[in-house]
Amino acid sequence: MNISDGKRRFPWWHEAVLGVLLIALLITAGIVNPGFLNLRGQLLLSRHLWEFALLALPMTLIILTGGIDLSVGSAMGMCAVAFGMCYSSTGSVALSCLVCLLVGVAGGGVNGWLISRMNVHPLIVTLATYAAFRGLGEGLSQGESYSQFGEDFSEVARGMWGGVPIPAYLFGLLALGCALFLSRTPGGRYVYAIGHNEQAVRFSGVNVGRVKLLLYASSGLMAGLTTIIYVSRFDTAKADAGTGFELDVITAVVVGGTSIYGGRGNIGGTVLGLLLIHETRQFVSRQWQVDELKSIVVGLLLIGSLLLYRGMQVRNRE
Amino acid sequence: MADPLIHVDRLCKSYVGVHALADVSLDIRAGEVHALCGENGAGKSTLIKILSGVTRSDAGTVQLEGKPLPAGDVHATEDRGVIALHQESTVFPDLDAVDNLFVGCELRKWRGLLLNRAEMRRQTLALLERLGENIDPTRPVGELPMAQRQMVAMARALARRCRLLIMDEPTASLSARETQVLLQLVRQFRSQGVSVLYVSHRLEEVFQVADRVTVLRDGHHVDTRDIIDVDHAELIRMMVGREAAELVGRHHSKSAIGETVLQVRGLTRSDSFHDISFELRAGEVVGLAGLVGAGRSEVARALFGIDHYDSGTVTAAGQRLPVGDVAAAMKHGLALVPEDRQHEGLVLPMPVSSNLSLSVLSSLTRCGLVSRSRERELVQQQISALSIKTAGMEVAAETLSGGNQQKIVVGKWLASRPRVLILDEPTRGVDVAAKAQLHRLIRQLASEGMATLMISSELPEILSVSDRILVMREGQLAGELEGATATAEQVLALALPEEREVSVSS
Amino acid sequence: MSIMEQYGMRSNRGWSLTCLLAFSCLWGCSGGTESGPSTTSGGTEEKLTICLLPKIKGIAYFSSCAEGAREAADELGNVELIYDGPTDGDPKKQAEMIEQWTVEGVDVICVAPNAPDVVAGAMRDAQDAGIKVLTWDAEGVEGTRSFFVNQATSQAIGEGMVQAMVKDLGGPDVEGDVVIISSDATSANQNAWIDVMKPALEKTKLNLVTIKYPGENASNALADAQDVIKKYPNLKGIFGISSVSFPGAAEAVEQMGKSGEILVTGLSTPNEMKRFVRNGTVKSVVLWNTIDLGYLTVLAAESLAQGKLKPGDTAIQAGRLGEKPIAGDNILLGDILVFTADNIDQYDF
Amino acid sequence: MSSLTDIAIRVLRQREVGLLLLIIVVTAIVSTVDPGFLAVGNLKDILVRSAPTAIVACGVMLVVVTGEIDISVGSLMALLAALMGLLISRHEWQLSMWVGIPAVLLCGTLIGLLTGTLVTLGKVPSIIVTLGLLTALRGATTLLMRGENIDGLPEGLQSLAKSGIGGLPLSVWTAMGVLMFTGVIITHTALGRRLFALGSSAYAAKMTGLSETRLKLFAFAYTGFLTALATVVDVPRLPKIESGIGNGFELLVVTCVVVGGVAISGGRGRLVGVMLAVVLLTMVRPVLTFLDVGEAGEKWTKAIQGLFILLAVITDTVVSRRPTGSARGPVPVKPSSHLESEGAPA
Repeated sequence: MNISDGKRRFPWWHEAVLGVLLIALLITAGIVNPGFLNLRGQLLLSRHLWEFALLALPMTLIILTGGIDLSVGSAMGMCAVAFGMCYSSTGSVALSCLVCLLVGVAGGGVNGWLISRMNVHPLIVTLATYAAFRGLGEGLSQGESYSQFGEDFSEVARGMWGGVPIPAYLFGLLALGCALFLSRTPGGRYVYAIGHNEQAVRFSGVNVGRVKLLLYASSGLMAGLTTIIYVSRFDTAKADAGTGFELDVITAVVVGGTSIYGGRGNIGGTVLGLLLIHETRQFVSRQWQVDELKSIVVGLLLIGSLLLYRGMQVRNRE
Repeated sequence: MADPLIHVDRLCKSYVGVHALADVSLDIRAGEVHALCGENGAGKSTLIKILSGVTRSDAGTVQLEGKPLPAGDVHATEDRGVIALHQESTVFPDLDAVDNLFVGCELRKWRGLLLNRAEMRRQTLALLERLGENIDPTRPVGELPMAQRQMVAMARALARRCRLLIMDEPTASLSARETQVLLQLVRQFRSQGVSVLYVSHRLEEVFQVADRVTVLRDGHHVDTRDIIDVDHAELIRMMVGREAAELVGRHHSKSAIGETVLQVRGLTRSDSFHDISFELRAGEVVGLAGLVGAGRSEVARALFGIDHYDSGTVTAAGQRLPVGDVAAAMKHGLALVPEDRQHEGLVLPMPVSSNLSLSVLSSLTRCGLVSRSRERELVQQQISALSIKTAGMEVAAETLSGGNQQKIVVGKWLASRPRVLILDEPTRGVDVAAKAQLHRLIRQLASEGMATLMISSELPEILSVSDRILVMREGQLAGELEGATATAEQVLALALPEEREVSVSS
Repeated sequence: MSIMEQYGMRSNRGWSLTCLLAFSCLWGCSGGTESGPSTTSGGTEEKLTICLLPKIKGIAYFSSCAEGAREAADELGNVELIYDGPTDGDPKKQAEMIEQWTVEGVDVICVAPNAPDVVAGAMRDAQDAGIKVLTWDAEGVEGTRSFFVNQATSQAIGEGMVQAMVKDLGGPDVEGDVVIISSDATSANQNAWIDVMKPALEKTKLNLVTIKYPGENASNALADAQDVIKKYPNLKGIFGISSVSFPGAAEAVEQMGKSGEILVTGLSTPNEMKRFVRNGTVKSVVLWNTIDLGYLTVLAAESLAQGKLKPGDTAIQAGRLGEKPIAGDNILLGDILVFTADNIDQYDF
Repeated sequence: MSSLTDIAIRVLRQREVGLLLLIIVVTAIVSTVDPGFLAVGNLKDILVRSAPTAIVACGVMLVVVTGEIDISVGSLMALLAALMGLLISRHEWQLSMWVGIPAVLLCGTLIGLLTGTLVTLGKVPSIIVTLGLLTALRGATTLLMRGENIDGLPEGLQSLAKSGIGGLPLSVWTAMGVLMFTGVIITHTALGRRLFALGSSAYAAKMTGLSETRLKLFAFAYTGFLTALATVVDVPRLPKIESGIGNGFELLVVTCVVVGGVAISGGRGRLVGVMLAVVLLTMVRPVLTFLDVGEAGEKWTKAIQGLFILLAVITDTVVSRRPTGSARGPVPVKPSSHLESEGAPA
């Protein structure tokens, strides 16, 4: 019996749309303001992007399973405090980084445990830890800020290798890893399948709870890693680190075409979504120098892109 | 002959270029039970949706007593007395019985501003009493057993002036006893002058209750006959379009029974089953019969590690299985084809290939990555072995018919090369031809040495496929019968609770 | 088949196109009304681009500073002024704005650092890129700027508030409880002031019973003030040290009918607090002339860019303000002002 | 014989009972530390602070009941407050209160309708629509206010909001009215029952001919209207209108709805539970003040709030799992019989 692969409609239209929008934006921006397309400037300013970008990777995986993690920003606050407190008592950056990562994993683990073992809805769990993590950071540090971690450490985020910011390499590596994980490993397949039908995956002998636990823990780990970059970039560790990050990260993932209901989306889309939002913000702030416009435009971009996807999806099925 | 109650004239409907209905005409008389038969995909559901106002037809009309029914308007249709009970029981699980009965047609007071709750409650109680059901009207319906949910849905139809009741697979999740109660109700409706359009895959029911039968095939109207003019084989031929004698009858190609591969001892879970012990030997098919709610699926799920159990042991291939560990069960050769195909068996939007390889994915890896070629090979093999009809391995599983979907679920488990195959309602919602194929497959696997535990609510299926039959009653094993000699009466006698009436006459 | 088709969304053909169009409009219609700050040399004379970065954009304090800055820019004529800052006061966004301006190549960046450490890196980078960097309103980390337009240090502010409170309550011998209502527990400025206020209060007979952190939330600030008034019967004064908690505390005192019994003080522009000063809830409002601060900052920035202002200068010619002294690298605006019922009506900002 | 324990378990499983117990315990502890907590004035203050949350929670609850969510109410409140200030403040356009306030209410309703339209007709998930609005409306507010705070609202409105009628401010009366109205909608109107029905099973609702679009539009529009109402009655109580109004309000409201026992997947929930959650969460700040936790303790406020929610969520899971007896692992999933909202089979 001969079995074809079957007719597959063009599967990359999400990415295509994002790509077209991004190029249109860059061209428009380039015409309006030729200085905008300066590569060196773009690379310098890309420093604003990497923290969101890193957090967007595990967030993509989590949203693909139909979950959500509202607590990543707060987890950063907690991690930053852990970093600062550890540094101020030991003076060792390496040890502080380790502690920071561990605290992140622990926080993510708590989320994962509540979600997978206690069966509480991720939105509720992470809404609770959203408040709890930030509060824990504030309480432990008493609102104190820690700084002066040394020039070397600030190179981690501010330094450049070959004109490219160091975190970009990290992101590139991890994004590739995530993309490979999603497309080629059993774990990645489970992530998609859980997003569509968790029950069926459970019946297939997959330990769904463990997959989820690992995902949320890795989100926590990434919050820890991001905190290290954040602390390095601003030379400040304080409980308010990462305030509001969760919404920006979710926005990027969703604009990148990942379905909030799970099952659909990929890392490529997330990367494009991140770039689109980043460039839009930059363009808006260059063009009008009005901070509040950025939030308006990004908000509209979010709703608009989803409307666009819906429209295209309907057309695609016709 | 009296004027028909419903006159369906040349209905057409197509989805994405595929004809779901083509020129279907049909009369339903007042006070008759009219059965609608056809394989999956024959257009039954579409016809029902159009009749009940859920969707509009592309062409054609539906007339109720000579006046056209408004198209695509459930409210208006229901107001005219055409009420549908849809395939998936359409109750609101979080609402209580009163709300379930009256949502969409609430009784009101104060010029329609407020609900007349007292009256609705009174009527609900009266209706449920009429149905002979003792249902707590304050409990969310989702907490009720399946059969009672169905009753609530029926009561909902009774609550309105019902002229035509459309029942789409109403017994799909009911036990034999409950089915009889339901059929009795259908007769009761008829005696009150209500017409019933009865859709079912279970032909026994059709012969029991229907006055006339209409057969659809591939969206076309094949024929409408009085039920006394057709017999089983002919009806099947009309549905399938070919001689189907081979589809019925018992398979008893006694295969060689080997050593014990699964041993269950004293399995107990306080809220669902108690002290279950049995063994399964290589090469035999054991049927697990019983009423819905007797705890059969729960036992299967516990065996396989989906749910936990309190005490007892499960031993497979000489190894005791840990509690609640699906992976371990799989490692020791167990496989479970679950009851609910759409929710537990398949990831519908994902490709056929991913579904077939889902349970064995980790064995298809090379350096941690899924090997595409090995996956392809496996999938190709399963598709041809089970003759799954699909446009390709990359099309979404949801595009396949019910029977082919079920084959995917079976194929997915056969891919794990199990020694013990547990099948929970393997042919529910599957059309006649596919059902027969599945039955043949089960026997064939047995002859190759597979030990099979098959849960089924369809007695003919149990009787025709099993070597041995275990019967469960209220969470306990009530007895064991020899497959070759058992009769439906014996099985029922074991399955029915002792203290209750066995007869179903009202 | 999916639910989408059942809903019969037919007229979608044009939809996606419309959406696309809408997007391109959004980005495309930049409109030539306001050109970017890029150093375009087309035109009669080179314009200086001066960026004024407040701690928070959108609060009255900085809006009045911006007013003075615009006045200076108009007066000078050769200055293109950009006034922008984070609307939520996030210091990280301040840093990012500095970085963005650095890439754009503006001439002068005047920073009011909300958290000096956070913006230090960006300010150094800007200086390395040849951009003149000033701080105003608050001091930055050492070596990140050439001049500081200094209106008052945290020291002066903290002590000023404590002194005002002591004076209003009737002199150094008055005993009683006071509370501080701050912003978030992590707010850098407020924490710096609190660090000054605590020892200053210890020297008085006033007893600091607690510090509340209602965040930038007016309802919480009002609620916290009401609660402390009920909780501490011996309460004599409340320091409201954020733009939200000062009016919140005053409102609470007024609503509970304690005007005159419990005094409120803090930092604010006079217009914001006139109502409370007139009815006696607030006797003193501590601040400086914010309009002049913005004005002086822009003048200093322009002088610096033109080379008129060099390290080592001891004074600067500051337009309508006359000559202002420079101490080291601090350009001094003058002392803090204390607005009272007697003088508050003379100010309108 | 087990009926009594059955009843006991059923009573204890009610979220309302747990919340009420928690409120009583917390009150008891605080009032032993400082009896002043029970003073009439303080209880009144708690009531007044609960009012806006209670009003908006009534709307958001209905949205959640239909299976959607609204996280834009805080930003919407800020925008409407700014609008109200611009319209009727004596320093701005100085319109009459009788024109300005209806305009604000209308505007709130319209934005709610817009949200609902995007969700129902645009088919954009509500969490995304309202996330977008959360950002966009906040930006629009700042733009609208042009960096200035607005005061000078009409004296009449201010005094109604501050001292009110019969000893209680306008907001409390409004909250009571809204509460009663919403209660009647939920239990005594077809509309209310249909909202629950829709959330309980979208498939069954479709098969019953309920209009998902209309029901959801109502829920969102009602939320928009109530947000406007809360703005009108509560904001004049504040010293001035600034762009930060309603900061974090959306999360507070959603938290109240969730802690109050409304199922996030829709279909289940009771108004009483939500209201108790509103009171409980409003109590946290005054409780900490009256416990006199001191300066260091104050900095733990957020953590305590978070742990509170976490505790509520965990207790709930533990308690609600008890009846399934010895199930130690994941709660056994009932073989669900109704299709999820998407993909009704053809």
